[in-house]
Amino acid sequence: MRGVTGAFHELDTTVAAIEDLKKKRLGDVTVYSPTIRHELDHAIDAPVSVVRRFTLVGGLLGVSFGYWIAIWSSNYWPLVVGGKAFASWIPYTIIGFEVMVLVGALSTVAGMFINSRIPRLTTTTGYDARFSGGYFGIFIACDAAKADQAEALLRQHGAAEVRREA
Amino acid sequence: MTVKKKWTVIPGFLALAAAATLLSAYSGASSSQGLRVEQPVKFVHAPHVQKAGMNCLYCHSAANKSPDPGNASVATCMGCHTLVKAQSAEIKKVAAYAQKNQPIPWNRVHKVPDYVQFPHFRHVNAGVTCQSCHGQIQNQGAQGPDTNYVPVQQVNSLNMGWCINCHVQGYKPAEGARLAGEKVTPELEAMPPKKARYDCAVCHY
Amino acid sequence: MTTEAGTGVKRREFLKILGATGATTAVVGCSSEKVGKLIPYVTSPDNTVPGVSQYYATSCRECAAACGVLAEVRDGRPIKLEGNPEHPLNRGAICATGLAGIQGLYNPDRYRSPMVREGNALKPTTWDKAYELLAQKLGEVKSKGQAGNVVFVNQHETGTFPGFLDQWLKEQGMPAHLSVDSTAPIATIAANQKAYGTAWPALNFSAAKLVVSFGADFLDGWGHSVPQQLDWADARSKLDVAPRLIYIGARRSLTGLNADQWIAAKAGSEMAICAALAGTGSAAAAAEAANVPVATIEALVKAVADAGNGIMALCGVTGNDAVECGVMVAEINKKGGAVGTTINTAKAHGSYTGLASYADLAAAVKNMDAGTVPLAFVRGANPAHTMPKSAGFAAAFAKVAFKVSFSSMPDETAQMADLVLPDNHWLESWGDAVGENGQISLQQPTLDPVFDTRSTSDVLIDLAKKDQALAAKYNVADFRTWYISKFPGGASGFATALTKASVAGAPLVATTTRTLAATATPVAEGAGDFFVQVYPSPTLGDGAGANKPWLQELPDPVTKIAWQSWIEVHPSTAKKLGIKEGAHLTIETAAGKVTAPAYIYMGVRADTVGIALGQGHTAYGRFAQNIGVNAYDLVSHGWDSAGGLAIGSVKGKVTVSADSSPLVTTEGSARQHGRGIAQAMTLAALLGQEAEDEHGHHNIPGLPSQDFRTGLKAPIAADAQGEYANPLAKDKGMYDAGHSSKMESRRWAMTIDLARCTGCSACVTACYSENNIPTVGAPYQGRALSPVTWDERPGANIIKGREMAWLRIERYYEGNENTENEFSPDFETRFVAMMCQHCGNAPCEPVCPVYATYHSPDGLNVQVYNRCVGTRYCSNNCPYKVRYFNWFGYGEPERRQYAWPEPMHWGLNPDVTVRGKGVMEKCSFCVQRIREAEHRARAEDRDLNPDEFTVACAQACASRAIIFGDAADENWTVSKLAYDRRAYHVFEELNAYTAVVYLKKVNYPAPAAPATA
Amino acid sequence: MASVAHPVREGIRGPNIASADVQLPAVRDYEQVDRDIIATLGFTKKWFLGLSVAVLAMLIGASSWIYQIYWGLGQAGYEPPVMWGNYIITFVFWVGIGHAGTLISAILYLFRAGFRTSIYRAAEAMTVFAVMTAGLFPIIHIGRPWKFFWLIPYPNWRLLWPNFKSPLVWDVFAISTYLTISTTFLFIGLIPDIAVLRDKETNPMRKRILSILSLGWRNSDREWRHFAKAYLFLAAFSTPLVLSVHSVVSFDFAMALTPGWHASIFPPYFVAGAIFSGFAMVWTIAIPMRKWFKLEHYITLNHLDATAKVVLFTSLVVGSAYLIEFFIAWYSSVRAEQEFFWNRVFGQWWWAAWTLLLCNMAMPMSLWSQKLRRNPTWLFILSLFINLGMWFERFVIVVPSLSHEFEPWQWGHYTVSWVDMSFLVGSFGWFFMWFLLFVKQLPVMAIAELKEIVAPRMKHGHGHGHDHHHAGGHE
Repeated sequence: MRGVTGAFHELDTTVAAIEDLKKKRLGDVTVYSPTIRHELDHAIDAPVSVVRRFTLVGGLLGVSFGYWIAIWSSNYWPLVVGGKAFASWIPYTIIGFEVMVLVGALSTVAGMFINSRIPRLTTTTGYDARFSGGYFGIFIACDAAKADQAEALLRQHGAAEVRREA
Repeated sequence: MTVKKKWTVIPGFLALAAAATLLSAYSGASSSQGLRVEQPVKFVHAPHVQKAGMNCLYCHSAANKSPDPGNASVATCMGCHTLVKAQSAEIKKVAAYAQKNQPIPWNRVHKVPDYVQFPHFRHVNAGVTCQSCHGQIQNQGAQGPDTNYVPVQQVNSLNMGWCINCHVQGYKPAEGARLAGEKVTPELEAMPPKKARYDCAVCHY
Repeated sequence: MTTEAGTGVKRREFLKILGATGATTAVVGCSSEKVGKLIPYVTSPDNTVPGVSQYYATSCRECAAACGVLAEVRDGRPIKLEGNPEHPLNRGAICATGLAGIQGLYNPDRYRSPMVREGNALKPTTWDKAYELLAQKLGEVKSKGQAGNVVFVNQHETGTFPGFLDQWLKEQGMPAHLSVDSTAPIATIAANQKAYGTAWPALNFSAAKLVVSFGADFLDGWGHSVPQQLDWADARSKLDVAPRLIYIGARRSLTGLNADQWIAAKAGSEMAICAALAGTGSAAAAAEAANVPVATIEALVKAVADAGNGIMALCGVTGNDAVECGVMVAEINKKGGAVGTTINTAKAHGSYTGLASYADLAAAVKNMDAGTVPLAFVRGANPAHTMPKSAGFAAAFAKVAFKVSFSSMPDETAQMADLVLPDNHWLESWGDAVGENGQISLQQPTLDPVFDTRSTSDVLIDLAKKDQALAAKYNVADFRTWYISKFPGGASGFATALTKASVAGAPLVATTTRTLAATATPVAEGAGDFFVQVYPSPTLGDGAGANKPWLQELPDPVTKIAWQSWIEVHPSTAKKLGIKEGAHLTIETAAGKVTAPAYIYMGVRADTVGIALGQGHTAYGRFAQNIGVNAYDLVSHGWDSAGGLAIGSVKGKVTVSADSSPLVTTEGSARQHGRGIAQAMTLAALLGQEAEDEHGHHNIPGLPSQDFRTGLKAPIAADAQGEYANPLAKDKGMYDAGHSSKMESRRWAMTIDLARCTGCSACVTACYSENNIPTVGAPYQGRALSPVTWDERPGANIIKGREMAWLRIERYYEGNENTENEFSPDFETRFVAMMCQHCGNAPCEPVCPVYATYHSPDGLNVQVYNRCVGTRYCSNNCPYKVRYFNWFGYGEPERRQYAWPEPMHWGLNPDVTVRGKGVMEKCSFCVQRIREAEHRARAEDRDLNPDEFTVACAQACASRAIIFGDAADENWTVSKLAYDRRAYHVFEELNAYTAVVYLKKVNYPAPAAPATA
Repeated sequence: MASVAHPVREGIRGPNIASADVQLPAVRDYEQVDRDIIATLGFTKKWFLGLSVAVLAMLIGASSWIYQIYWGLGQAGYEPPVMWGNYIITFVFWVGIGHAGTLISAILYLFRAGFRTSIYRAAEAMTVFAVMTAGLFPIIHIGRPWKFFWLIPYPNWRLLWPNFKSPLVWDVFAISTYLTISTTFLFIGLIPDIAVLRDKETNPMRKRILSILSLGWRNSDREWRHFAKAYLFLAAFSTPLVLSVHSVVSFDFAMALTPGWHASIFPPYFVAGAIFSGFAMVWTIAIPMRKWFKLEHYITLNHLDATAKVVLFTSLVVGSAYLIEFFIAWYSSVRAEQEFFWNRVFGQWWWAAWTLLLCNMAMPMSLWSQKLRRNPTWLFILSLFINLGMWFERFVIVVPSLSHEFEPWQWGHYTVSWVDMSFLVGSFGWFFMWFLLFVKQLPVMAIAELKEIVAPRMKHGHGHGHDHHHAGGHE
């Protein structure tokens, strides 16, 4: 994928650049940052993550499986213990709860992986090792034509370095 | 695209694992099913049952009155075999034991663990045919002791699920008769399956 | 070891234990990980079916009483002894000693062949060589004309053999044998002969209003404990007209603990009390002598007078004047006119005919010491252990030129012998025994000899055959053929007699009778400020039982101590001398001294210390050797006018040592802390004359709606399902009343009558025998104290509380809280048998993660060993603490803790799984017997008959305190008893709906004294 | 600003900063964070020494396990009726310790407690390893460990399933869930940090491994967006999980009718105790770490002060629970209960009971003084005492209750054996082995999250403006 990468050393300049780029509509913008900064989130203002749906579905599946396995297995071979009902739902709530947490949490993670496309072991264009350290990065996916424009814009916003990705 | 393919492997693998578990769980795979042990004397059931037409109880005399089916004493063997086939190599072995006044150290094939109480007579008296558990025992060794001899073999898993299955679903007389090679009468077909207790303390104490 | 072909399928050989199976096939659990052998008969014995028990009627020879027993034989091996219900003497009951006969038979330390002395060691030899040697010695003795000086000491027994033996000896020109029994109450026998003209009149408790026992432990060892216990319990169960029991003595024995009143009379003061009762002496004098309040004696005198011909006075005193005392006690009965009512002289017992006294034995020892004895035989008896050191037996015996022992165990005496001709165990030999006069019961072998042993009667015949002079007379194959030839009715008569428990008749050769009389050689009372009470152990007797782990492991019914010797001191004495429990005390008497840990017991006088016989063996096998001390060392060599050893009147010094050792006891707290485990009520309360007492109904306040109804909730579904079960559950499986298995229609339950229970503990041993319970106290069974050292103290595991007894007898005291400050005899003892209560709402069940324990439809709390993973949560949650865990591989032959060293494992019950290490076990209500009965009924195509069978403990119980059955069927006895006026459940406030119902003990306070229930 | 170039010397009597507000004044910029944290990863002699000691201890435990399986549980000190002993005590002890981590990373995260940022990674790792340790003990404890899998529901030819009514099965579910979730939580948090290591790594082999572990993390806005959401929901799940796990463990006791166990107060009481002991263990680990790894200006006295407040609070909760137990026993007028509790403090077990009261109730009261709250040495010493006290708390719950139950005839004693002790030693060895391996392979502090509270470079505008309302927040 071709495009332009810009490395910034300051947060505020990065933010400015992002906002400007979004106005210009030069292409899809990917922002790299060593950590989460709300300033960046505001600038990008992306839709709310869909991970929460995974969580909900996982949780519901978990709790119903938890109850089901407990109730089904105790009716499958009915053995009386302590004069209690074969399937006594009160204690089974614990099973339900634990399985809910287990499946819910794991599906949350799965949701995160799927949505943020990890694990990904192939190299990505536009990424630079500094972006996990002290630098912020902006990658604009665009063709050669728009590339000059993008490069100029990044430099104007004071990018420490600008690189063409071919 | 290739990446996508890669990840589709994972659910596939999981499915495979699950299948394997279930298979090992419900097949007799984990039991001593198919166990086959060489015996000190190459005994053959077929001639005794089919040619001589002997009843199982002739040798396993306690099967219908004791938890322990019992096994023919050497004297019982020699009862006939002093005359019958006295010259055969295998019979000579038996005779030798009789001479030394020693029992024949048969190797045990069908064995439930010691914590399982299996009263043979309850089953025999309920009409369960020997073949229902021991397979086509009456044909064992039909080929004779010399050429491609097949010793007695455990055909069923004899594991707990296998026992319980019959206790819960019930023993089907017609099925048993069919296995025993007896003729299946309509009455038998009509008979309801004989269910049995499946309380743990019926077999485990 | 002889692996004799023909004894049939060796079920034992391939009954591998759970643990091993579990271990080797971790995942599979069911597989032939090791191909077992399938050993058929060589020739099938007729009338036996492999895997089905046969019962042979024979006679128990563990003591002189000779009860009738049935030996359960499976595949050619006796696996359990049971009382013979048809035998007039024991009527189906049996004692712990009798039950342990099996372990005598299969004892791993038995001589496995004849032994001959080479240097200082006994070496195995063959029977032919042994015969040759003995025949030659006999020849020498006779040729030298010394036959008259030969001594033959035999364990006292009745029947034909003693006469047969004397006849044989006579033919050899030898004097009649000495029939010795160191635990026989010789003085009492002599006194009985003097007073009633018979050795042992029947004691008719049901006719008694008052029983006064002068140290006679008639429930445990004195006379014939089993029949006496049967009659006593029956008498007591007639609650309102039951006899009161007053026990007089310096120490409360088991009988003493069962007494309603204990008069703690000083040792040797019995005569004075008798005098007061006979009117020849004053109450004051008696009180003075006995060191008890005058009022007590006066009350006693009055009570005896009131009892009239309902009086039964018994004397078990031993001491210099024991015989005279016995006679005076008999006078009390005569005075009351009780002879013929409570003392039944018409129905006398012949078990003491021909008994030789201690004095007779002493005389023989004297001759040995003089060196005039060329040849001595010892059979059964073990004088080297059961005679006081001061008798000098060992030294004297050593001087005998040639010593022959017939002992089958390497006991102290046999170890000194030059030739050992091991006798068969009584379960391996033919014979007979005298019961009540005019009755004999036959004794037959139940298996081929386990080892290369021969019964002495056969040996005598063989020897005679080697002698030309006699060969003609003994022209028979063996004793059996000889016996049959002489038996009235010959072979056929014999055959019919064999099937009967007991037949009219007499020994085929009359027993030489002896009169028990000797010139008394009084024992000097000796210095010291303590009376020393030496008494035969209820479990080990004089030590004969010490080689049987069941008896070693069985806690002494009084002190609850096992695998150990102990010295009893009163709490007040202990406080005075600063004795802590377990501190080592040394008793020193004129005769000698012993050291043992202290047991603080409020059942001895403050001026008395008690110690039991039985331990202190220097030989006699792995289970007996080097355990405890031999209390005979305290006893002086002297006898009363009947020639009985004067054990009673010894005084001694007691010194406390700094070091101590823990008591091997199963006792936690001997007090109930108001928890209503063993409940009691006074007779008055029972008759409604006074209000219900302490544990009336709520010992813990609760809602009336939560109260537990008496008896059992029936039908069983109500229990199994509990209150809170979901009635809408679709499939209730076998818990459904309509289910085809019909299990749900039964409710197995048990009642235990505390008014009958005497605490004798026979049920405990019966349980060990029936359920393959491992003994854990043997010195080799301990745990590792460090990577290299092991705990080899006897009973090490029991000190750790790891005994495995599924059924235990708890002994709780009531009253007498302040006894460490001042002596007081007024305390009550309650015995309660505690085993799994098979709760309907069992606390142990829901906590098990794998359903290894659950409630079966027929009302059992089932423990599935092979499902158990050993979390032990069930035990934590069991209020009754009746679950036991296999801490070691007691059932695994390859572990050092193995409980059944070859061939002891032959005695295991093949119907019960041998538990491996790491699993929980507990009382199963003998589920194997329930199933067997169901199988039988099914095979005969019928339903179970009421009281058709019972569990092992109930079967053995000589006081018939335990009743088992189906509470859902009103035709079973148990279902009636469960609703008895006295019924209660232990910890009923815990709402467990137990299936075991206890019936309150009934107390009979002295008419004057206030109720002490 | 130059003054903060080197670690600040904070006065013993520092300002009493609110826990939510704890900041890192001494940390200048992102590069410094990377430098300081990565600096902790170098191997040292001391570390190798510590590791070998831990491994040795672990081997002692392992060998005694083999020994015990061969002979049977009799080699342990069990003394019926005390059927549970050292193993269950140690199990509960480690599970308790395993609570601080997730509490800090999840609950404090939801509460936006600023001081969590620099300690939560270490605490989480500690949690995972503590639960790994705890999880072994139920297996060690049972009579037939090779049958342990029967507690897990799986289809089998026996057609048998575990008994879901049994608290022990609840345990299996609770503990395994907790282990899984806290491991996941730890790993998710680690992903961006591993990415940092990856990008700084020069050795190609290690770089390869790290890039696999980092799952190709790129710090892109999309990744961060989903990461933040996932992290939030994991925290939301872990919060009730933390509370449930020790409640379930407490059910092992509370569900039984044994006097001294059968109490409805157990769940909250156990959870408080767990947090209490967890924080103590955090001190035991963090205080030396802070010194050896020169992290004083990441784990500041303010941080310790804040944790000390938590410890003080939980100590009060636990203390009142003890007292309430006695009150209820008296109030119930159930004789068995009353006698048991009397026996606990004045009977045969007085020494154990008083040890725990001293360590868990009395000594933490010292934390009322800010002077001591800000004294690392004292906190370290105190943490050791609290660990001891909490072990004895479990001892007092398990042993005296069982030894003094309903049935007086079966009252007994208990003494541990050398086998028990070697398992205790082994458990510490096992725990520290893992922890030591961890601290040298992976960052002991959350680099990415530290960067959140460190001021980013700005071209214009305020230099070190920390936006407090967002401290530690991901949105």
